[in-house]
Amino acid sequence: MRKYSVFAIAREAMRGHKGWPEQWSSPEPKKSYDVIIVGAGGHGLGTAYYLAKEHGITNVAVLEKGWLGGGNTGRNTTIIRSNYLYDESAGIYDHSVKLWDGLSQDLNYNVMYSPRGVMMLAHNVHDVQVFKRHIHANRLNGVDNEWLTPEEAKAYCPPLNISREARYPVMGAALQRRGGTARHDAVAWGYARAAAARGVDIIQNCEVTDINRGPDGAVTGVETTRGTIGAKKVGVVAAGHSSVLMQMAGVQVPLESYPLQALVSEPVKPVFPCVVMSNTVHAYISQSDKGELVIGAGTDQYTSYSQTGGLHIIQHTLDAICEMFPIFTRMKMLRSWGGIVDVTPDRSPILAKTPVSGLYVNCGWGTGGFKATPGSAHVFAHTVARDEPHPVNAPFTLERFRNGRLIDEAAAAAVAH
Amino acid sequence: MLLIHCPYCEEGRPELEFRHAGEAHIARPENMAELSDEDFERFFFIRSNPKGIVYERWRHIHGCARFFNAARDTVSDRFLTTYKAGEPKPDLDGEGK
Amino acid sequence: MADAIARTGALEGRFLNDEGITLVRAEPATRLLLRAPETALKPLSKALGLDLPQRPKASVSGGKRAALWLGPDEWLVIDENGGDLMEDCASVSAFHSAVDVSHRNTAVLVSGPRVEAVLNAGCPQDLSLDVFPVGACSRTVFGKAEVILWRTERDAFRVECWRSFSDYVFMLLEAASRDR
Amino acid sequence: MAQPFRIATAGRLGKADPVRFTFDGKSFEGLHGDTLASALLANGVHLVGRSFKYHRPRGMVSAGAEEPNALVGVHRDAARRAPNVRATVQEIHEGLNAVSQNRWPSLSFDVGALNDLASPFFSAGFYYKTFMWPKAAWERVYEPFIRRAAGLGEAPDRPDPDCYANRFAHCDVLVIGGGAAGLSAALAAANAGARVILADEQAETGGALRYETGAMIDGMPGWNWAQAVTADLAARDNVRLLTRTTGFGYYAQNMVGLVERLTDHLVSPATDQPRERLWQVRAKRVVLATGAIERHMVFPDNDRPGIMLASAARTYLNHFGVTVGRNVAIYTAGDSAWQAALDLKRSGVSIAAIVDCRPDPQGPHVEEARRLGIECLTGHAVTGTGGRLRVSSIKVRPVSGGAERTIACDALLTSSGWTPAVHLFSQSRGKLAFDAETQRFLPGNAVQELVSVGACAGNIDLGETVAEALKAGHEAAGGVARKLPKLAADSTERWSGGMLGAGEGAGAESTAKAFVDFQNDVTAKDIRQAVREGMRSIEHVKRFTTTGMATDQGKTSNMHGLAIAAEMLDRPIPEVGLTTFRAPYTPVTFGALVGHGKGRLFEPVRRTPMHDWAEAHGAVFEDVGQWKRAWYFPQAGEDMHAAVARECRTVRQSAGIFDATTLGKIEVVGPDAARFMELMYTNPWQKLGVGRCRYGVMLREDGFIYDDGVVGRLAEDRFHVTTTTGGAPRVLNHMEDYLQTEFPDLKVYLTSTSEQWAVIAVQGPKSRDIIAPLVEGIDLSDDAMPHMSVREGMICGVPTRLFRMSFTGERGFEINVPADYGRAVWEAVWAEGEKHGACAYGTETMHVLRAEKGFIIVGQETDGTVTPHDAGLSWAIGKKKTDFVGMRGLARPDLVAPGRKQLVGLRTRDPKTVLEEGAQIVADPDAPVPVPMLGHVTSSYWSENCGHSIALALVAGGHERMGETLYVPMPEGAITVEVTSTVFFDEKGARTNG
Repeated sequence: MRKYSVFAIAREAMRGHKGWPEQWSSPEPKKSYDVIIVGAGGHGLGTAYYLAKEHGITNVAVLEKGWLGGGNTGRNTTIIRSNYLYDESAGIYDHSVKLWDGLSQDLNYNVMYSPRGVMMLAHNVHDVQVFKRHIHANRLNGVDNEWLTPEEAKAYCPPLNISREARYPVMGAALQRRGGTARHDAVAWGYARAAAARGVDIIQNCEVTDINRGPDGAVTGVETTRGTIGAKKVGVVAAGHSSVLMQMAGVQVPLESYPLQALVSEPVKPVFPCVVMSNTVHAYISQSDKGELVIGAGTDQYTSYSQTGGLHIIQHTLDAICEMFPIFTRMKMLRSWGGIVDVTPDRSPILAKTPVSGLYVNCGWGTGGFKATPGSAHVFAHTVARDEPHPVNAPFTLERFRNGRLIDEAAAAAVAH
Repeated sequence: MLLIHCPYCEEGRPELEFRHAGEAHIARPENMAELSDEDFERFFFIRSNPKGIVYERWRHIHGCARFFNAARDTVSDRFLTTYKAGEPKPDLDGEGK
Repeated sequence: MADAIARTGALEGRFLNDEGITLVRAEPATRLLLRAPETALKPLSKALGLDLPQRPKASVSGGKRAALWLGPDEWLVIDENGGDLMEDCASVSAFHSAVDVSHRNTAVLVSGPRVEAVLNAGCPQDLSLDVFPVGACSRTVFGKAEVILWRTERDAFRVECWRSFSDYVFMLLEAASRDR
Repeated sequence: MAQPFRIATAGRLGKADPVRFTFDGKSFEGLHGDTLASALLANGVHLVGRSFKYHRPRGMVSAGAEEPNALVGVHRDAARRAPNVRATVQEIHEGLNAVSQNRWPSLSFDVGALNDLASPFFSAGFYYKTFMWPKAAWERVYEPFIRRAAGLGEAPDRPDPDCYANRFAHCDVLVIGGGAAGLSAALAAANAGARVILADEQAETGGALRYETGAMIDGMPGWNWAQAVTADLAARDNVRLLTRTTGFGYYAQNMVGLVERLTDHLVSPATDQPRERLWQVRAKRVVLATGAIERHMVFPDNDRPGIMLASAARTYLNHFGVTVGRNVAIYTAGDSAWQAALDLKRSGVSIAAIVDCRPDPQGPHVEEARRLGIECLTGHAVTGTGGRLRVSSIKVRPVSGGAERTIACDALLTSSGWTPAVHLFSQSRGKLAFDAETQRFLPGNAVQELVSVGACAGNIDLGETVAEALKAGHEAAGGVARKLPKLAADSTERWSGGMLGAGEGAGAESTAKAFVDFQNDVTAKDIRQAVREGMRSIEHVKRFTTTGMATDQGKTSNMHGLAIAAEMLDRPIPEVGLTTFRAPYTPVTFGALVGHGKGRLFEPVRRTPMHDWAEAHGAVFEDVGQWKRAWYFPQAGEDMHAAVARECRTVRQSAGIFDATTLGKIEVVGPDAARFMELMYTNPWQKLGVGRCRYGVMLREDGFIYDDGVVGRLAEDRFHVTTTTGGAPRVLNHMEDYLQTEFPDLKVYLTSTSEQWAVIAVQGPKSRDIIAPLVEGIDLSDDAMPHMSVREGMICGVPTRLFRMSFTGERGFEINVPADYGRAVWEAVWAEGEKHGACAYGTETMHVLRAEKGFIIVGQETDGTVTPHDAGLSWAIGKKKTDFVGMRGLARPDLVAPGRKQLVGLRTRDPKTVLEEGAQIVADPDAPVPVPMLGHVTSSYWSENCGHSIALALVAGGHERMGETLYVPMPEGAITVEVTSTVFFDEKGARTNG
């Protein structure tokens, strides 16, 4: 892998940038691999990278039915935070935030991790109680999260409307300063480049059509649109399509796939310094380095794989945005799009071994998967390599839906991911 | 915004009048008390989540307030049919897509 | 013992008259929310003096009393003369549910040539005469509130909503009226 | 001289109708009907903006919505500032104030242009490769710098005073586009009697007929025909004609979003007039007549001001009467651009040359050009341009190679052919099909009820277009029975030819800047570099280079980018893919999408009948769901703490009056009502006597507490159920769900009566004395009406459902009266209460008093993970019951496991210390991070009546920890607490009858 640096750019500038090598190659699939990862999103590519880097497993293929990073990785609003309530959640998301910090250097790819702070607004007494509960739990777990008065919130995010006349006046906010955003495409590309450099095959336009199992029931490989590929282990990291893939191996997962929409405004000069989330009016917003306001909308109410949603969902979100930031009604929506989010009953992910030997699953991130990318990939690689969960993902089992040991952030916090 | 044909109102109505109510044809077991943990998990948590035709429940909550069932293609979001609660699951093999 | 006190509904004194549209608060009325299976419709119709409609979106009215089809087993009965609807149904022994909702709802009378456009500012249904003829009624949404629309004349609708939503509904009607 | 480039003999604007406006502070004159672009061009102004990345000087490229360059800010006043407005779309009006963007200090001298010199460093995706060292510098130095450099216009800095409107509409036929095709389709549909809506984004319908001088329809020049048909359609009842209206989004089941711009072209719109109106149209059939978009040629330095699309120059000339230069050159690969030269020449503009890269173009337009003595350089290419803030010359050489020569000009019109506008078709999920011969993506199979006609369907013959559109409109209207209308239509113009990708001098070896995407400064070589770096999907190329991601969404550039990538990959275009088209077609204001949902109409504010009284008596309110509830009633000089302390004292000493109207109420009626209640609640109901009440607990099927409330039995077959304020709608939905789908045989009906009843709670030792004088027909004695009973009778002469119940632990009543009587009854009760020194109290005091008694609040003590056992409500579960919702869920392993968090009371060692709600509880305050947590404080108050602070908490294994000492760690140190019972006041519960 040719190292990226300002010097490399200078050198290339001299020859019209014609000497840059491929960031990742596009090889033909081999007969078989030690590990096949299904899904070339951030979590999948990251898993392959950490398998190679931390566990020395380089005979790995990442299979992608479309183009790498083209699923939720390339469709989300890139919010990063770890101020979750429960120890289990705080554990995995904070593991991730620690990896975000330094990921650019680790991958030699600028993923533009920007800890500009994530501020969650409290609009009523109940919100205040819930956020205080988070803040105290986070402090004792070593996760930064602090309480701001409305005036402090306004100072941190000047466009914020803290008028008492607002429909739901801002009563305060919880701020995680280490929270922020990153450049979603760069995360996929950076992992892809770094994984490929360590010998991982990234195979795009290769859809898995079946999961093969031997007489003992263990995984033996996959059928794909580009032929049969053998594998000792298969890790499914396919977000909204995970339940479809798991059913190929006869494993039922408690997942439902919903459309989630997002939109960006036309680019404007810097006006919005941080990330703001509001659960009561349900919306989240930040401004990209390019100048676009990046706004996350809610999910549609019905399950779907269509990657589109209703206009009324976007309208409802913009109602809320313009209520919190009345200066934005003259801004224009430039692009809107939809992703497919896989939601579990307790809104927490599943990163675990499955009843099928050699089959592992990483899914159920709902609307919150991007922030977890490095941490999820890191511990999932451990789970696949060692055939046992990393302590951080040990609680995120499939069994919890049987014994009732749920990790119900949604119920406990009523805070959107 | 979907246009949903309500089998009770006998006309297509805007999605804004409806509330989705999850997968259809998952009957609450008669013998709740004897249910095993596995059976309870299947009943309460496991959903088919198909990429293709899904049988789902809707409630015309801001209309006639009835719960009813629908068969919809989750790839195109096209409704194949809607039918009243309690009516048998229609056989739609080969349709949709 | 205190004397009986007057009824003071929501939207006291609210009124708007703009080109092609008029908004008036409806006079207080008695209302009955009737739930019943088909078997009880005959006696109930007899008791109420109205032939309870069984077609979707249908209503029947006689004098100051009307019954609106809300669902296959649900009707809103309105009596603008303050007749005792609960009392009328009390005599019916067949299984049904009659619940007094006289005060639950508030109504706004919306009329004028622009009535369809004004209501379509918040109601996503097709309100054209061929789809929503005079006499048609339906529970639906108006902006972020649930309402019941009842077309009483070509250019006149009665908009029923829950009491605490009436301020919002009236304000949205006003805003829509200004969109000429 | 005013408007030196206005040509007296050309155009359709009223020359006697001048309009003054300003651009960058300089005053100009234009004509009524001008766009900002045409008016500036009339004044010889081409330079209007700077590009995104290199800050290169830019002028208008187009005359429409596809404009990549000419973006300006329009400032109506300090609060009405719109960034990134297309000068080619914005109509001028007297006093219009426009400013250029993304330049400093000025448009003509922009320091940012230094980027252009450094451009070799700013190659595609360069930022992914650097700014990583030193690590901290990204956040502090690089990113802030990048952010300042990026962005275009300035966001508004104060609230927008304008209002916006929304309209739902239905029709038989929706036609998008008002050109020859759209008008024909609308006409045929209207004739067939259909309800028609026709939307066109321009101020006037006509589409390409604005400049297509060679068109004749129905014996009239195309434009005249368009105006005649438009007038005809406008006069019909079954047609709604919407101009300045863009169809921006195609959604499921033929719902199309339109935005109508109502006031941006007006001098001084009325203050209450909506600025824009969103139309959400549900159409039985949609006819797409969205036309085609001309592409520029890709060659070195093809971006100087004065270089624009040929069709744009024709529009400025033939419609606006403006010439874009005095000595104009043309560079084309297609036939239509030749017509621009002919039009200009005929208007007396000199044509420097027509350069056509095709070896031997044929046709009347070619002969005519030669006849007019225009130099026609066929088989030639433009390989460069000169000029700084305006093109001054072009370099031309034979395609076959040979000497380069320079030709002077002050404008260059380019055309590489036409891209059908298939955006909405693609949004409708229709599959696009690539036509290899003409190198175009055309509509393939539609999956919704729609049809594409005219140029957007690839049709380049006017006669055929009109015929096909008439047929489409006719059939869309279901007018098959009637006779298909016919119209004679023909045009002398040719729309054939064209090319995709880089032209001469911009090939693989070139290092020149040949722009593909003007606004984002993406060149042919950037796209090649992306492919070299392994970007094989067009989606990757697009994201890596940002081509097609500017505010114009690549309308003029996408096909070029795709072709260059395909060439590099040596694969056919369809295999490289076409980036999917997403809504919106052109940017849509947030305001239009918000519509009426601004300010007071953002969300309903629900108020009780007694709200105004509370307000008049100084209440401070809190939001509970959509409700405003009186929080506390401060008297002069009281803060919240003092007010609540007084209210708490008063209630227990004499009495308090509380507005409980917001509680949800459901009437459960029918012979099986009790059976149904048994299934819905954990409690037993069969044996509850008529006239008695019981506190009910409702679970979800998974065994966790869902809601609670007091239920009164009014008759054998009638229950009055109350729910939490927030829970009212979902509890009714939950009950209806089970009743309709799981227990349909039960003879029960449910009706919401939440708003039928105003509820006045009178609590305290004096409560009975207060209401007694007002009540009629109810014996209030303890024997006749014990605690937890309900009676129907009269109060103040109106009917009431009177509950004897208590959420405070005191003797108490809840008076339910029909809502319209609520205010009057409240005032009567208040008058009586004052005689006994009673007070009005709010939700905060209600919370304190119930906490003193250990009563839970669902949503505060419970959070969706708490069982009745956890909450100390095991007593509320009917022991003999064989089934109720949640029974099985409750038995799951983790829900019966030891160590669950259970509700307990907490006493602080220092009685004055009030714990913070949400604070965590630990056994060892000195444990290292992560500190093991046992639970958290759910409720905490100063209890005036107890004389010490009280708290409720969920603590692991709490029921076994009575008397234990635990700690609540706070940033400033741990607070020592003792685990106690949840009841802090009147353990015996004697006062309910006291």
